[in-house]
Amino acid sequence: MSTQTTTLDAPGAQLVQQRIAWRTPVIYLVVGALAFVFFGLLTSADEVTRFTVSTSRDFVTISPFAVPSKLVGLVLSVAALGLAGWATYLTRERRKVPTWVPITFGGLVLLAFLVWVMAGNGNALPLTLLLTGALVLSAPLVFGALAGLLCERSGIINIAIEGQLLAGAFLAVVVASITGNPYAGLVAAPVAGALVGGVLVMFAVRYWVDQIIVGVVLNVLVIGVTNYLFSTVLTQNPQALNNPPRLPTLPIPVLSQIPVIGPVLFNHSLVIYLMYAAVAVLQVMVFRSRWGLRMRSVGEHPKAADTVGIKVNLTRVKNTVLGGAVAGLGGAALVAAGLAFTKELTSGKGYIALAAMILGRWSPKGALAAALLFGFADSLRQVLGNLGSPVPSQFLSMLPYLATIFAVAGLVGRVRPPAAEGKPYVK
Amino acid sequence: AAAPDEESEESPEAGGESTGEMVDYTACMISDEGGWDDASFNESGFEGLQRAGDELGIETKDAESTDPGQYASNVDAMVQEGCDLIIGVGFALEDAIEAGAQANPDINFALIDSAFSDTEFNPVTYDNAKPLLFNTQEAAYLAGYMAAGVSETGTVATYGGQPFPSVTIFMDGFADGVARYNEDNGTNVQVLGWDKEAQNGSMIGNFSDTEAGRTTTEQFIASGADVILPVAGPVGAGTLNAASQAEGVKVIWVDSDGYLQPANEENKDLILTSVMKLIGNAVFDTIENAVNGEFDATPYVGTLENGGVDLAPLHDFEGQVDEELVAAVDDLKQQIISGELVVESPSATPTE
Amino acid sequence: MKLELRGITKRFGPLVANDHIDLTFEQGEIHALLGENGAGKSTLMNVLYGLYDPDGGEILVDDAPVRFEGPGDAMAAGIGMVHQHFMLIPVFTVAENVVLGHEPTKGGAGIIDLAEARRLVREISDRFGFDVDPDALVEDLPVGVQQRVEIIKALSRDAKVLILDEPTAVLTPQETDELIGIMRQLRAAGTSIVFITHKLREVKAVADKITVIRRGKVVGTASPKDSEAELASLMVGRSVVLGVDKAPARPADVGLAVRGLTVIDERGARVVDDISFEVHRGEIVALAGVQGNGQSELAETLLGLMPATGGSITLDGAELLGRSVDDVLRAGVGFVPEDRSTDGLISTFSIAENLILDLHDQAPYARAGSLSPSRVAANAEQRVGEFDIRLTSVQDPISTLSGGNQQKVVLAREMSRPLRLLVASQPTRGLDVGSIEFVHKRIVAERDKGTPVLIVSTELDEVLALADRIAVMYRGRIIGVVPGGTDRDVLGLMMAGVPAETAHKDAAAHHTTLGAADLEEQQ
Amino acid sequence: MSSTGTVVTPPAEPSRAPEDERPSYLQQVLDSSWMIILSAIVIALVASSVLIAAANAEVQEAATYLFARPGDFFGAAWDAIYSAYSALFRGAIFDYQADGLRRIRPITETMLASTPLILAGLGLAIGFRSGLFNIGAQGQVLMGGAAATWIAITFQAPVVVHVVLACLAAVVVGGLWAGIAGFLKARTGANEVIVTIMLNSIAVFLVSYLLTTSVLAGGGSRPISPPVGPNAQLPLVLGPPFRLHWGFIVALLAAVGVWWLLERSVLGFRFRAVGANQEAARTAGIRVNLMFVLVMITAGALAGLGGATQILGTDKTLQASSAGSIGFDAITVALLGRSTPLGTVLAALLFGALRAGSPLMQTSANTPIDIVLVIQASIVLLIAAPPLVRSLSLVHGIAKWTGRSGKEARA
Ligand SMILES: Nc1ncnc2c1ncn2[C@@H]1O[C@H](COP(=O)(O)OP(=O)(O)OP(=O)(O)O)[C@@H](O)[C@H]1O
Ligand SMILES: Nc1ncnc2c1ncn2[C@@H]1O[C@H](COP(=O)(O)OP(=O)(O)OP(=O)(O)O)[C@@H](O)[C@H]1O
Ligand SMILES: [Mg+2]
Ligand SMILES: [Mg+2]
Repeated sequence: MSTQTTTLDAPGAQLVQQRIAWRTPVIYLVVGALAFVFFGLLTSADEVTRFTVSTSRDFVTISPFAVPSKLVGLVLSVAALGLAGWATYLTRERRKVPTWVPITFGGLVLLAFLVWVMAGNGNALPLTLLLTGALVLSAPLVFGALAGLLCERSGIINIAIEGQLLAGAFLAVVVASITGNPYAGLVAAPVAGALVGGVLVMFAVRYWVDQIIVGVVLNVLVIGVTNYLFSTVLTQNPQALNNPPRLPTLPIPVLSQIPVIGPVLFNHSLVIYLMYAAVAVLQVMVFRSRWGLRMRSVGEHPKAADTVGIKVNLTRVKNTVLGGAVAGLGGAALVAAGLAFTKELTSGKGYIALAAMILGRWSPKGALAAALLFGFADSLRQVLGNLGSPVPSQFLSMLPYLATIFAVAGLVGRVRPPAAEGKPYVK
Repeated sequence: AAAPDEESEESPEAGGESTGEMVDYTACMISDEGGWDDASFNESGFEGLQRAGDELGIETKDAESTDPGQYASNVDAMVQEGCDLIIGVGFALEDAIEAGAQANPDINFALIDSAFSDTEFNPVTYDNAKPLLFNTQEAAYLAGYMAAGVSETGTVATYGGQPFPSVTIFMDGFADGVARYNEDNGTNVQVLGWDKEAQNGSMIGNFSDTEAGRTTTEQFIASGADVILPVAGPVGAGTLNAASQAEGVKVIWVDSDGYLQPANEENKDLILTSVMKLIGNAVFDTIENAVNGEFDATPYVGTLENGGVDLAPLHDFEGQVDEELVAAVDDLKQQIISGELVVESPSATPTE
Repeated sequence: MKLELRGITKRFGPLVANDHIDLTFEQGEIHALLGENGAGKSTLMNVLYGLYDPDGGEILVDDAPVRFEGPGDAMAAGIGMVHQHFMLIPVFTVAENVVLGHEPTKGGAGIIDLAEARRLVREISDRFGFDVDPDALVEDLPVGVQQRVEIIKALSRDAKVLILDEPTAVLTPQETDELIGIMRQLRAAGTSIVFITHKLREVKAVADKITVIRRGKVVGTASPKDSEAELASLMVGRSVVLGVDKAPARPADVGLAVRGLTVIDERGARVVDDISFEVHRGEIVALAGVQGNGQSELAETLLGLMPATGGSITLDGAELLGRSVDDVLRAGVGFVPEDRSTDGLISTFSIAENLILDLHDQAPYARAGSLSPSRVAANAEQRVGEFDIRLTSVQDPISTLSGGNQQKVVLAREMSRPLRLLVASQPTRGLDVGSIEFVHKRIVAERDKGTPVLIVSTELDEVLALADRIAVMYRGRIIGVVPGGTDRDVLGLMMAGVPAETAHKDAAAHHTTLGAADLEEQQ
Repeated sequence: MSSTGTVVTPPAEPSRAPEDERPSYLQQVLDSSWMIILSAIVIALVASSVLIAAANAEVQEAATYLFARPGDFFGAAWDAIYSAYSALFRGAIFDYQADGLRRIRPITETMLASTPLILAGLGLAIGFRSGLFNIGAQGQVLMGGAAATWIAITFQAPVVVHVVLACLAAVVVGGLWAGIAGFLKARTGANEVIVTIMLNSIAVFLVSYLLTTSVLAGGGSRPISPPVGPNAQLPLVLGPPFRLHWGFIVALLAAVGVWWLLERSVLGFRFRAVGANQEAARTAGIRVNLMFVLVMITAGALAGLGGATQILGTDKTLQASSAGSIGFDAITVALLGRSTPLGTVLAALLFGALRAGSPLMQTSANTPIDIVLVIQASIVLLIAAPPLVRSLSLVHGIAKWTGRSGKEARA
């Protein structure tokens, strides 16, 4: 610390070398070795793995191809092991391991896994669709996690994400059906989410009700209300009330024509682009803007914020309502393909979003990464279930949840929530 | 153990044409966790109950269950409310209905999709409890044959909500139907999403996540499937949605005729046919018999023969499907009805 | 700006913390508030700053009544406050903390202009000779530096009235000296300052006017020229002996022996670097040093909270290193942590529970895994009487106690059982003179019972009052061991890293304000 | 989110005491907590009656000619509301329409429904008091229920022994399942909220899978276990027609045990210390990481036992969905009970009553089950918000009015 007293000169001499953090390289090495044995050595030599990379709708079509499973498995896992070795070397030399290393390593191991699991399968693995599926499935989770972090960063625990997603999806469907305009639904969804957020924060701030109670109860309330409206109103006239048009796909010129990346990232409806924008904007605003600074101060130490004239409760109200609105958008994303409303169609996604928020350490880009991890595992489980795998479907269904536990225990570790979350501010 | 004969003599007369006039009879129904709007067997059963209420002039009561803990209390509430006939929907209600039947010998019971058995899984019967069963696999077999014949890509697909017997019975019949087509025509049409041998395949994991149904279907389509059978209640809407975005992909609906459902109006032209399981009719018939004092506890088994299960009309695909194929399907139907061909599924309830 | 309080009353349940207080703060004047722990000083200031709503009375700014709905209003009226408990956000940087609430922005989107914020921090630091890194995270800073951040924060808003609630409790003599300089500078510029402290020496050095509060009431005013003893007795309501009457130590055999101790923290810094010293039975050794020179780590390692990388710590010949905290406590070590609120107390627990925090599994409080609430309460009543802890009920949460009384709870707990070693960090931080007198007597009594005592303190008054020997720590090493009663300025220089002999020479040349005052008093 | 564990008890009222210092007698009565709860329930029922009326077919019909014959509308509304709430009362407390012993059966049904909620709620309460936010009761209940079922259907043992063994298995498996989250938190710092949410889903899939194998399905082909034999069932407390079984007594004993653990035991002192301030707990010689594991194991054991009572006492068979919403309701139950054992028991009884009353509300009053959910939610929200209830209640209005007039009189 260069901030001792004025009489001290800057220290530094006694700063010995950083203790080496062996955990990460060890994980790389173990995973790499396992990949080498299972995805390489133990694969039978005369099997092939088939891939399709593009769909007929793509600009550049690449025809399906097959690769020898064992050889490719070996090559990929050896490459991964190499990277792991290099990362170990860098760690020992106390040099920083560049960010692309874990990403590439993960990619290699994953590919090796796919080659292994599809070895000998008569069907080809639709690679592009696997990734598109991951993105689309994670979109509601991303919005949900962003909503959660907006609330929690200001000190309000938002367990009601599930209810906000559901309310958003409901209103989006109804409004889009009545107006016949999918964009009207996209505008309406945040209103529903914000309303739920408003109730949450009213009870939390005005009546000091435990925020978790309010959240859990609001979920029940929204389920009850939407179920009721669905049964009594929507089913009476599904044509007019529960028949939303599809949000049109808007391919981004040029970008959408890049092979693989184009269809995966740049050939979506507006709601996915809104997701990109929301993550990018919030990442900047939460950490760099006046609004973000004040929001975080209120979530960390409300009394300190109060002593510099920040209106603690007002800040919480505003952010929770905004968060609710963002979650509402997530509901819209869930039905963006023009899906009709069905009872409890969020099926627990709000809770997964909550986990993604924590896994992402209450930061927008972290939330994106965590949601993508879950979405990818979910997409992969679908693909494997569809194409036939020896693993019982129940175990495939566990995949996303196991992957999340692995991520939080193995890669992320201790996370620190906003210090004042869940505590009502009473002077 | 059939219903005692004396009962019919004692019961009051309730004529066939009873529209409007009130009859002193209460028929009651309890859903499983799906609830009445499950776009599946609860909904079909409930329609039967409502029809009975309208047409027979009887009183009806219903209770939805949200979890297994409520089955017994719902049966009890029905008994308290003076129901004459209590119908449970789904195998999950077996124990609750069974206990109710034992405790209330003067009330009639019925159970959809399951027979009664004891702890050792030996079938048991009760004089006042009637199982309503369906050989769904028979109709699904025809659908599989039809799907294989219609497929241009040589790949068809199916997925379920959860691996329940009432779900996989569709998938078993479907897979066998496709295999039969391959056998008859020397083709190699593939079924994605279900392996009958291993009893394992593609499952959404619930009956509510339409979006997952949509993405699953997209993946099937990407893998070349062009006829898809979703067996997951409302999740099927996701399949219709995905099919509407692809060229030449057809959907086979389940439970009721999907072409006629208002919710499917937009995409009904994609519905090739439906594997119908006419629970509503079975429920209505059971209630009607009971009202007329003709309740009997012998299991009702819906088959192609008695129309309890069936393949829906082709509607818009009429004339588009190869006539030979239609003829072959009709022929198979006759074979099944005659007993010449037996379609098996481990999920079918054995009835002697 | 002139600020006037009229009839301010504030109650907490049955307790009247401020009882019809009338006070006037004139422009350009340093007004000291004195009062024992729990007298109601902080409460009064919180009312003035808009944090508490008074139950009665009014505030006048330049003779016009005002009503503060919250601190925002108070700030707008030109009042700034440095709180007794820091109002800093630990995960923010210094610059972020300083500009919070009045952030400079650039562009339309409200993005904070960090360059401007840093410039602001630097400008104020330079003006007052602070050395604070605007980009350091506050939680990584030693408490002394955090205090400066608080002051910078208050100054950055150009307050016309500045309230300083015990700002010097965590400062070194040099730092205190600087602060006094700053206060004078501000006074010259027309700022009024309300200065709360327990250190009479400081009051005498800087205050223009002194008001004494006792049990929520103003009991009188005093002049800076009055002697410390006069001030003290006015404050406490009885005469106080300043400075401890202690017999010379009669050291027996070695109790605590630390040999070659080295500690490396998580960041890889060698925070304790090959340290060796001994504390004899019946002797008080003080570890003096500027905060952040490894004393806290040394104390934590003694208790088993931090692992050591090398060396040994023996107590009466038995090794302590490698044993669990529980074991060390059971071996008879009494431990007063330097930060009572995070390490010493559980704020939501009752006072009675806090009084047995590290004894909860021992007889007579626990038998066969079961606690006896009546014995816990009886113990509490006894300690409360013994240590004169001011409270309403021992079953109240400890968070309702004033800062000083909380500290007494920790001391009462640690000193109330048979000890074989007492390690106390900043034992009298925040205590009033009366309480300090009492605590010091207790510590000396502990020594006289034959217990080795290790005092870790940045407070030279305390070191001088208690220590039989003084070890000065600098950057993880002991730079020298000098006898108790060594000149204040010499110690100050040693704490800045100057070896003992050089320090003796230098000290004669430049005296600090307080050091000079000391010498004056001695003459 | 560990910081959320310490349940914030809202302070009595903001300290903006009005000028008149002594609250009127009416206000004092109103401030007593049972009055608050009573008012909360009344207000929630009044609020929900709007929905009940709106959901009723006759009311909807009468509404179409509301202006022509408003009497019809209000009559129908009154009938709908009256029949719904009388059904709730008859289903949950006392059935005045039944004969003989059956009249008091509803209250025993309420106790029955509250049994797993008490046990799971107690487990969660321990977690909350120890600073751990365990969302995993759902999975722990299911795993406990599955373990009990496995013992019950796989082994033979004499009366008493069999059911005790089955319950023990539930305690162990529930404890271990929750212990995973505690262990991962202690070892790697993994946030328990994430891990327990994930473990909930994993438990459902694991049990679904086991229900397709002979482990839990016996020899059946359906994903449902065979009924547990008489030896393994929890015995009835009162005998037929009452379904109330010994699980309820066990739950009450567990509540006493948890009270002792939290308030009177050394271990509980450590749990609470860790929950309130980890640093201070560590300095006081408490092994914080060990406490995390122990807290989770205790919580899981209680939730697992709750699952066992549900299967061995109430349901008799196991399905993947047997946990219903017990685990999630238990979160509300524990928090509503302020994480104290007595509060948890009372809150669980409230939930049990709403649950026990819902079948009759559906069958007798035609109230849709979804409305029952809404009623539940509003009652809970209002009970949790005393200030809101105070400001809404009629008595408050009167108190304010009399207070004011009294002051005027004094002036
Ligand atoms: N929030 C509170 N609730 C209840 N009592 C309180 C609260 N805050 C302070 N008190 C009580 O009010 C009295 C005055 O406390 P205050 O903090 O003003 O004392 P102080 O003069 O600043 O003491 P110290 O020198 O120890 O800081 C004490 O008895 C304290 O216990
Ligand atoms: N990141 C760092 N780089 C260089 N030196 C460091 C760093 N962190 C700590 N040090 C040094 O390690 C020693 C101990 O630091 P630390 O701030 O932990 O002290 P401390 O005694 O615990 O202070 P406090 O009383 O604030 O807790 C100091 O000498 C400090 O200069
Ligand atoms: Mg104070
Ligand atoms: Mg430190």
